[in-house]
Formats: sequence, structure tokens, C-alpha cells
Amino acid sequence: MMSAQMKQMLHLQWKASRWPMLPFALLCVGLPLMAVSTTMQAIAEPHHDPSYAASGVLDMMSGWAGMFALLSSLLGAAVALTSWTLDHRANHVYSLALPISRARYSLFKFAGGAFVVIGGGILLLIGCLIAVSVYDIPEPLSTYPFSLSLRFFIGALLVFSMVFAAAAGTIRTTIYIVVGAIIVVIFGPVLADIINTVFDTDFGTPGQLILRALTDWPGPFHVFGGSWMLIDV
Amino acid sequence: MSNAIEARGLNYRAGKTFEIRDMNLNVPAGSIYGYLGPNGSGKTTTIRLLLGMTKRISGDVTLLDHRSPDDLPAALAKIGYVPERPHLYPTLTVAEAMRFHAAFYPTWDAQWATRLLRVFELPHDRRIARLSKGETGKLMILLALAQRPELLILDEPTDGLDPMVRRDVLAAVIDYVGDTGATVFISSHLVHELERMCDWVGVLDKGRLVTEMPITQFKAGVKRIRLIGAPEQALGTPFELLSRVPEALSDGESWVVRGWDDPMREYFEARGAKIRDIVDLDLEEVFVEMLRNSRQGVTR
Amino acid sequence: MFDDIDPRSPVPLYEQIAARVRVAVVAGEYTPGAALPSVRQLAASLRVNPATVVQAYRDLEREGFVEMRHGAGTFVQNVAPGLREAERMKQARELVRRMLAEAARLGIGVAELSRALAVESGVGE
Amino acid sequence: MYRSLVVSMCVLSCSLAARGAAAQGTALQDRAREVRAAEDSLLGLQRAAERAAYPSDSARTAERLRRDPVDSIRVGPLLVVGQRSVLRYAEPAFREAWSYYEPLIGRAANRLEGQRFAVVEGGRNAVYQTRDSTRVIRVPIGRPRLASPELNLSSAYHAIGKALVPLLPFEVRSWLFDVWGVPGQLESAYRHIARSGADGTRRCMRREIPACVGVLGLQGEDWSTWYSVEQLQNLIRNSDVLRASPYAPACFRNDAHACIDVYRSRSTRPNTPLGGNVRQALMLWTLEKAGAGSFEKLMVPDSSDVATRLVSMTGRPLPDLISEFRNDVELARPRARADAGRAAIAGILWSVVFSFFALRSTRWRIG
Repeated sequence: MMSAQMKQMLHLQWKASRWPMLPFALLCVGLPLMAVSTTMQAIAEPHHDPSYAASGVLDMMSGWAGMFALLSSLLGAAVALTSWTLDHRANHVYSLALPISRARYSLFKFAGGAFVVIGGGILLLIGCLIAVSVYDIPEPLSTYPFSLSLRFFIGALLVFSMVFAAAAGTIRTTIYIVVGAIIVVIFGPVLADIINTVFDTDFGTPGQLILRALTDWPGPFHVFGGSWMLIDV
Repeated sequence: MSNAIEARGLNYRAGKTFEIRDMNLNVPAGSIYGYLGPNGSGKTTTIRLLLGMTKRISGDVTLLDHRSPDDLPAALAKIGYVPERPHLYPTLTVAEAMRFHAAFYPTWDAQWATRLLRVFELPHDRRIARLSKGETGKLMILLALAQRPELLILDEPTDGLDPMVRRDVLAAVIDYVGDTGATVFISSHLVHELERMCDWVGVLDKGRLVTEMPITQFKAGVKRIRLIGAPEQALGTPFELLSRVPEALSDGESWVVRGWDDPMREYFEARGAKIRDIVDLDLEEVFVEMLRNSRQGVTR
Repeated sequence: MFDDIDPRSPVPLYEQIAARVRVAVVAGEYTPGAALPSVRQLAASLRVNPATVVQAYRDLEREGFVEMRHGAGTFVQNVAPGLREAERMKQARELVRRMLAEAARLGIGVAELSRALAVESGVGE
Repeated sequence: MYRSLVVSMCVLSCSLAARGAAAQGTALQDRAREVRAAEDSLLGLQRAAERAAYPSDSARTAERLRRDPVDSIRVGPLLVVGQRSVLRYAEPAFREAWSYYEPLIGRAANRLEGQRFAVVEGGRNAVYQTRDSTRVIRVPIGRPRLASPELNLSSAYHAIGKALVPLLPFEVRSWLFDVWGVPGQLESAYRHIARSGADGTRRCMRREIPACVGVLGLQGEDWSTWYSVEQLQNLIRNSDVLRASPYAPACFRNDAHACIDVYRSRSTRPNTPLGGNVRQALMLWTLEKAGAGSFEKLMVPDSSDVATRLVSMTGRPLPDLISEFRNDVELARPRARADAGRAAIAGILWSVVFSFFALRSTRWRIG
């Protein structure tokens, strides 16, 4: 059973994020419908050779893939921001006066946000299932509503947890993070170049290293590097 | 437990201008403790230090026998806190805020909360963002009271509220104290408001706790004495001299003293000074003279 | 009845409350057996510390004006006639003392004062 | 304050997804082309650098050569030349690629004796010159920390393939479009087959093996096995030149021969339904199946066609062979689902890590 406190935190998250989440909810259902319907319209145009339907669908779908990923990360970021803004607005005074530890409160908040993200994933799944059942998908293509929705949910959860963690900090910690990132990006390559010339070593530039560490498995952004196509071979 | 709040050697610094140095604060259990100080003297900061919202440099704080900040959740479960500025989630309605609050406090008294809601005439289905200032203040007090705390910490609870609301709020607090004997720590810069209800006062000025004593002692025999030919040195006085200033219109001097008793007239007569007048002072005037004294460092 | 309680007065609040009750009792406003407001009620309505009210009631009880019955409340006693007279006199003298102090500050002599008293009370009747 | 962070993160995730999507569509089968393009551009860069370095800056060149001298290593019969810093990364790639080819090509390895490969680091200029530039195969090699090691391996495969192509007879070379493939491209082959709209490919997809044989170009240029009449009509209709052919009206009246005549009359042909990649994948797959000595059968310098050679290499009838190839390709169909599962595990783990950071959210927020 869910504790009364968790229930209240969920309710709070719901009240805080329902209006900002409305456009996201519409997009989650609408994006797959939009993607599939425009694709199907494009390949149904008179001058389009129907025998090339499959390759047309694949091309269009790879164009839409980025939109799914973008929506996923925007959803995650928006949920994270809405979960903390209320606390930021009053300097966290109310939550600090509650008789629970700070970690427990943050965990409640995290869980509340994660529920909203799950909701987004479910809406996207619904949209995907509707989209692939309404339209005839040309052979030999397959549809991947479940794996795309899973990917969407994971991507959103990931961005949510990152932004949530950053927003959980004070302004000071955020400044540290941003300044640290800027230093790595600006001075990292210079430093790496100096080290490489002086010691004749061959580290890559930190930027490249970091990018690879982030995107290759099991890096945190790996999920954004895979296939975001609802319809694929 | 003899003290509901105890701070020992509290140190804090903010920037270059404000600091709290070696503060010792004792709020006796069961008392109504008035924490007085002009705006900017550090009342709110002290409260945040006590409640573990602001990090102190050093010092020990004990709340209801729980050490802060290690054992804060246990202490906070028994503390009703009303901050100086609204802190509730503005998107919740009044009823929702009450349900939220209730979930976190095992001692929540739903029946009494409902009664207070009626007494305060709060619209239960209105969003907090749309409440008036007075309504928000009343709701904050309602939440703090309905959790039936052992210790109420009120930070300027009536600041900016109209007299009607002020009266309702304080009456509710006193009603609760009369019922339960809870401790109240109430900060204000409005002295006369606290005058009738407090039994202890702490006076804060520029981060320094100037004095801390029972209010009867604080007010005992406080007089303004207008003198002609006042002695240069005020040594060996049988009373406590809070301040002395030259009179504006005559060549006399005006002394504010504490612990005055009529036989002490002798002190002046023996030194050739003539008493023109002795006037009673209220708490606010004592407070003002106290601050003047502490700032000028007049000899005691 | 407690409207003119003045926290700024040098007279302690409990003393002021006790004095109001005493006056009411000797003036016959409170008949014997009548219940005083509960501590909690009176404190809340006056916005004074409940301890202050308790102290006032205790003083009154010691002086024999009221009786505090545990759990039931505070009730006006049947005041002995001697006590009633003594209290009335005490109140009268208190009034006069205050008047004299004020007069002294204004430099008004006792003779002037008693003349004024005669005039005022004559006009008043 | 953290809003900018969010924006940059969204941009990053979006671009990654775009990259991922692009990769899904093209990268695998186009890796060979990319490597070649990179090589060509490197060649230009290198020449320009050499022109600049000779002779005006010879002192600097000498200095660079002193610090990082040119060396060579032998990998089987192959000779790999390059600066030591680059050779370090080229060597494992070449060894692995050669260990794949050696059993396949058997005694033909002798024909590669002394074949030179000049390894050039991407982004830097080579500071040495080669004597016989026509015989030398240039190989772009990246530092493994920057470019993935698989890319270097692919470079090596490709370079050795370049050395192999000249050994083949004309029929085989032209069938392969002069390119030797990279092993393990069955998934890419599946993508090509799935994308292709040609009637023959569709029928191949539906397990019609003769159609597979046709679209793989194993029956010569038999277009009627590639495209249906309607498809040919569509293709002709969409081209001004072909539409103007005198045979076009007959073609539009569903005369299949006339449609072929349309192309003949313009000395052109329709595109092959499946590109070189699928043929190259079939070739390597067959070699792997056929085992030792089969490469020599491929090399026999007579005019027998590829189909015949495939049969003689494996000793199996062609439909049997192609059917098995088709099945293997279908088994190699990319599994998006499995990929999502792995990404999900990583994503959830990272979310837990980040949530742990969030749990450490400080209570010292004011003052």
C-alpha cells in the first residue's frame, strides 16, 4: 500500500504539473499519430511509386526519430522543473519544516515525478498503438510501439533524474556544475593538446572522451543513440 | 525537560555586516517567550538556525530534547512553525494543504482543524495562491495549531495583518496554550502585541541577545526619572540604569532606570540632585531604552 | 468588564484582572455562586498568557473572593461583609492616590482638589 | 539558472537521437563508403601538406620524422608502413583482418607478397613519401580513443580487400562493382533487401528463390526478374529521355519486351535492385561457407560467370546456396527490441545514480 505521505506528494506533483503537462500529454499521444499519418500521406501521393513504400516510410520515420527523442527529453526536463519550482519559490521552508529527513522528502518528490514520466510513456504507447493499428504498414516493415515507448520512457526518466538532481541543489551547486562543464569544454582540449605535445601521449581531447563516455554503452545517453523509429525493418 | 529550546554558543555569519556571536538562548518549557528585536536584528535568522534551515558555524541547539540538526525530524514532528512569509504550496487548495499537512504529523487533530477552519472563516476549496494575506496567515496558524505541537515557533505571525485577523490569530494561539500548556516562541518587532501574553522576553539587537528574563522582572520598577543637577558619575546606584539623556527643553537630564523603589530617592537627594518627576514606562519604552543602552554601552 | 485591561500600565496584568473581579464582586455584579470565565476562555479573549489569568484567580481565591473547583471552574464566593467593606475602601483609596499623584505632577494643591471634588460631585448630582 | 543546462541537454539528446536515427538508416552499410571518402580527403590533405613541407620546411619535417620515425611491420605477406605512432594502432587492426582473410584465401596469399599499405593518421599529415605510389594502398587509421577500434578494423579489411580485387577475373570484379566487402554485413544486407521496392526483391523476401537469384545479378542483366512490367512502366514514365523512346507506347501497353527495348534504345539500364553491398556480403558469406581453397576457384582466369563459380566453390546447387543465404540474412534482421532492453538497463541505472545525487539535496538552503 502506498503511504499517506506518498499519496499526498503524488497529489502535490499532480497539482503542480498538470497544466504544464497538458501540452506534453497531447504531444505524447499526438506525435506518433502525426508521424505515421504524415508518412502514410507522403507515400500515398500519386507520383510516389508504391513499390518503394517501405523505403519511403523508413526515410520519413528516421526523420521523426529526433522528434521523439526531443519530446522525451523535454518531458523529463519539464517534469523535473515542475517538481521543484514550488519549493524553490518559498526557499524550501515548508519542506524543511516537515518532520521527515531531507533525503526522504527528495525521494518522495523523485517518485512523484517518475510517476508523471511513466504517465507520459503510457500516453505515447497509446498513441503508438493507435497509429500502427489505424494505418496499414507496408511489408516487410515491422512496428515497434513497445520498444519505442520504453525508450521514450527511459530517455525521459534519465533527463528527469538529471535535471531533478541539478534542480535539487542550491543555485550555488548549479553554478558549480555549469562552470565545471564550461571549463572542461573550453580548457580541456587546450590542456589535452599541451599534454599530448609535451609527453607525446595520445589522449583524446576530454570533450571527445566525455562524449564517448556519455553516449557509448553503458553511458547515460546511450538510450538517445539507439533507434527511435516507430516503424523499422 | 526544563527548556524547550536551548542554544549554546551559537555562531553564524552572513557577509561582512551581520553576525551572531556566541548566542545562548533558553526558552523555558511551558513559557510564552517573546523574541523582540527591531527589523533586521536577526530574529528570523535565529529561528532558521534553530530549525536547521540555515547552517551555523558552531554551537549546539536542542529542541524539545532533540539535538538539531541530527535529530531534527523527531523534533519537527512536535513543532508547529509559522514563518514570517507564506511558505505553503500555492497550487493547493486550503483543504488540500490541510490533508497534506495532516499526512506528515501523527498528532494532527482533524476535528479541531475543521473547527478552526470555521472560526477563521477560511474558504476550504480556494487555492492558496488566491487567498488574501490575512487568510494565508490564518491558514498557516491553523496548520501549525492543528498538528497539536509541543512547541510553537511563530515568526512575526501578525506582521502585515489587519487588527481583526491579528486578534483572531493570537486568540487561537492562546486558546491552544491554555488547553495544552505548550511552549510558544514568538518573534515580533511589535512590542505591545507581545506585552500582554509573554511571560519571558529575549531582546535581540544586531545579532546579539541583549537580555533574556521573565517579563515581570523585565518590567519591574522601570521608571523615567527627570532630574535637575544629575550626578556626573552614576556609581553605586541601587537601581539599574538603562539610559541617561539630556532633556531637550530644560537643563535637566532624563534617566531610565529599572528596579526602582521609592526609598531610592535618597540616592539622588544625597548627591544634591532634584527629582522633578517620575514616570511609569511600558514595555515598548523599556525595549527602546534597552536597545539604546546596549548600543551606547552606558555604564550600568 | 475586562475591556480596559491595559498591558502598558505598570500595574501587572494579573493584578488588573484580579482588581476587576474584586470590584465586580463587591459591587454585586457577580452574585455568590456565579461562574467566572474559564482560564482558557478569558486568556484567549484578552490575548494574555493563561498563566496570568491563573495567577489572578489564585490571588482572588487566597483573598476569599472566589473558589477554584478542580475541573469545574472558578466560582464567586459568598464574601464576608467586612471583606466587602475593606475592599470598597481599598478601591476608593486607590482612586484618590492616583488622583493625588496626577495632581502633584500638575502642581495642584489638596485644597484646590477638594474644592474641585465638591464642585464636580455637586454638578454630577 | 539550471534552465540553460536543461536546454543544452535537450539539444544534446536530440542531436544524439538524430545521429542514432541516421546511423540506423545508413551507417552500417555505408561504413565502407565513409572510410573511402575519408581516405580520399586525407590523400588530398596529405599531398597538400607534402607540397608545403617540401622543401621549404624540410627542417621541420626532419624534426617530425626524428621524433616519430617511419617504420614498417609485416603482417603475413603484407607490409604495413607508417609512422610509429600510427602503426601502433594499425597493427592490431591489420593482424585481426589478416587472421580473417588468411584461411579464406589460402595459397593466394602468395600473390599478396610485399603488398604495401601506407597507414596515415586521420587529421595529421604524413611526413614520408613512397616510391611507388600506384602500388601502395593508403589506409586511414585513427587513434582508438577517438575513432572506435572497429573503424580501424574496417579500414584494414577494406585495404586488404583493395589488394584482393585486382586478383579476380573481370566477371567477378564487375559483379562486385570492383569493391571487396567487409565481413559481417548480413544485417546491412537485410536492410537493403527490406528497403528495395523492386518486384524481384519483394518476391525474394517472400521466399521465391529464383527471384533472389535474379535480383542478386546471378543471371546476368535479366531485368524482367528485377522489376515487374508496371514498375518498369513507372520508371520510364518518370524519365523524360526514356518516355520519348519509340518503344515506350508499346511498353505502356504492357508489352514487357518493349519496356526492355526502351532501355536498350537509350543504351542504358535500370538500376540494380540490390547494390554492391549485398553482393559483397554474399561473396564473403560464400567464401566462409566454402572454406579453404575456394578463393582460388574464384580466381580462375576463365570467363565463367559468378553463379558458376559460387557453385564450384561450394559444390552445392545454386538455389540451395541462395536459399540458405537468404535465410541467414533474414536471421540477421536488426533487433530493435533487444537494443531497447539494453538501453533501458543503462538508463535506469543512471537514473538511480542521479536520484542518489538528488537525495543528497542539502537542507542548508537559506542564508
